[in-house]
Amino acid sequence: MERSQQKQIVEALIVAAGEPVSAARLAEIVPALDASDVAGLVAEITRDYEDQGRALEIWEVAGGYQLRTHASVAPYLRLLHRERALRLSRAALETIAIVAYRQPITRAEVEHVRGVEAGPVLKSLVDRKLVRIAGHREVPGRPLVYATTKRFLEVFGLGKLDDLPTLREVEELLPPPDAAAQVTPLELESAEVGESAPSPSELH
Amino acid sequence: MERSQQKQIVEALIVAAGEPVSAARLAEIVPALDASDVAGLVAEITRDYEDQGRALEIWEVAGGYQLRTHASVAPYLRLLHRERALRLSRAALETIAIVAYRQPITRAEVEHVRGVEAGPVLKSLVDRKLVRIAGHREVPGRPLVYATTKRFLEVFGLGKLDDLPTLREVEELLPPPDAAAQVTPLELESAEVGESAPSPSELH
Amino acid sequence: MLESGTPLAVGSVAGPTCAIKLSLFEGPLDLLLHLIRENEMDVTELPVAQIAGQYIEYLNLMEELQLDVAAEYLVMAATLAWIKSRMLLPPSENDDDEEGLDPRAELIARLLEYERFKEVSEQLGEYTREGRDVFKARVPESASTPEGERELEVSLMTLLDAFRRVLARVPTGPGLHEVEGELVTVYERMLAIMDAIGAEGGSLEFEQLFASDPEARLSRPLVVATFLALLELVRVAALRVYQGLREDGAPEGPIRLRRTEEGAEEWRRRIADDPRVHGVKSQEGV
Repeated sequence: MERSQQKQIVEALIVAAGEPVSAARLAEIVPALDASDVAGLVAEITRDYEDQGRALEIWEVAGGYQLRTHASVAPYLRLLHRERALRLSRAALETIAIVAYRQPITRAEVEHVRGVEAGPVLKSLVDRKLVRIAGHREVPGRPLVYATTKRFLEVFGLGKLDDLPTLREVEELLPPPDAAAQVTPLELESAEVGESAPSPSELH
Repeated sequence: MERSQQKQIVEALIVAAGEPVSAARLAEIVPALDASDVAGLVAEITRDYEDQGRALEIWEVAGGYQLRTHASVAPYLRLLHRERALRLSRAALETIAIVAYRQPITRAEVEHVRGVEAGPVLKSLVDRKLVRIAGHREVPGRPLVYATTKRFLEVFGLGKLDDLPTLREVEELLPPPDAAAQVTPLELESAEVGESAPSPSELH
Repeated sequence: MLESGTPLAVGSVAGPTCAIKLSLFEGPLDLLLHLIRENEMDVTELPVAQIAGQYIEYLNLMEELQLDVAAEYLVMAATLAWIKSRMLLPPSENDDDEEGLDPRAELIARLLEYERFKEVSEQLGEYTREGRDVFKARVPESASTPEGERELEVSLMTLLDAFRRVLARVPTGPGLHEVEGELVTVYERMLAIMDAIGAEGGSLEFEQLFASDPEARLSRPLVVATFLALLELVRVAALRVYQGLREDGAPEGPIRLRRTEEGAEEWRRRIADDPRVHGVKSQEGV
């Protein structure tokens, strides 16, 4: 099968899947495509988007590839999705960070770290599919334990849990400026993109 | 605003909308775009897809414009959808819920609850290793009984069957009913109406 | 409960030594960290006497402003008072088990732990976020997928939540195995739902489906059949299910059922054409 045709199918698969599609899965479906070649093919598609001046990018998140709109058009998309904009309060962000690093974790443990009630926040995170119930802890009372979801990785653009920023060691006095740990879109070297490169700090 | 930029935004909006976006809505969001001009702009995008040999098209369906994959790649897309572990057909979902909470359960009992034949669904769940045959019920006829599998637990992120939340726990996590909510379609929504007769937006 | 938000504009409070810049805090630990920072101290130094005083002033201020002081803040005030009293005592040999331990140790450890997560959550908050900064492609499954194969995008949990909430209200009567007396079919319930929606002018709350039934008849088989009928109706596109979305995108409020616009004849045809309904019909003779 010709490369152009493979590209066509890979793009269609990523577009239609919505959810991240892994390289292995793509290689399985697309004839004569090797898993090791998927990244290169996807990079070509992303470069095409750039050359054609389209506001689309393919990201590698949650263990797969996903088509996303470019941050530069976010203001228009927010108008479209006005009621859906994903806003997270400080309480929600702190709670999700604790769950992410300490999973599986009980509500009482979250409460101990934050020093405040965690029930309502956990509930809302479960509602939004950022956190899930992962079972019970086998201790008296069998409390529920919580863990993060694939959607959590997707929302924060993480490839896998290990891509979370490093949690500062208690002994360290200064946090390492480690925002670069976030997986960037497969825009390749963001230097090529210039002003349109998504830069977390600018986006509010 | 330049036309190329308008095109870029319109494409991003259609890609990310998930549901048809009307010309009026697009004109509302995109600066200096007239509703009467939307069709022309969309046609240009569709033509670009064709020129670039992409397996994408924008269709005009009831209510607006929608991105679709080209019929030529449908066979690959079917492979993609078939394997999605977390997406079960409604029949499968219902059946597995009944089995999970009532196991071990006979086929007749599943059928009684669902009011329809359960054989094919149970078989497909057994094929997919979500449900297993757990023996016979010691009653006349010795019917087979079904139970969930380890794979079922994996798929739903549960450590063991006991981890299925109890009724009370699920209730604790549910938000209190609130009458004053904006009505928006949710995931449960079925396929869009009017689907039977959409046509690719015309090229001018 | 205190929610984070915009700072409350209070410049200073009475007293020459304390000018507390008051914002709404995430909890007592957050407030303590704030006070420590204000004093340009290090967490590990934790000047309890000084901080405890400011902490109490803050609580008093909140009360003056008639803000609810959550119980956690009061517990922390008590903890601070206890630590303060312990620090005033000379090291005593009576306290066998805690000998030599800095009474502040546990609180310091908690503060450090909380601070780490606070920092990392701030970093996460600045990450490019799907649904805020970038938006994923959302394309409906290709029209080429036959209707029967089309899958519903809903998690087991979502569905069970709704289903089990209703089941919970039903008295635990005869189980599945003993319902011979009452044969409820999904088909009957499909028609009943459409009738109920019709009677309400085309739209109905999910809960009403079960509330509208004469109380005594609300049995488990009936609830199960009604729920399955609802799913079936969604499948044949006779109705759609909606729920409100909160500003942040979380589903909220009652689940509503709405009849699609094709009218009664069309959905009756669809129900009749549903192969699964035929299975039910043939059972009716049994």
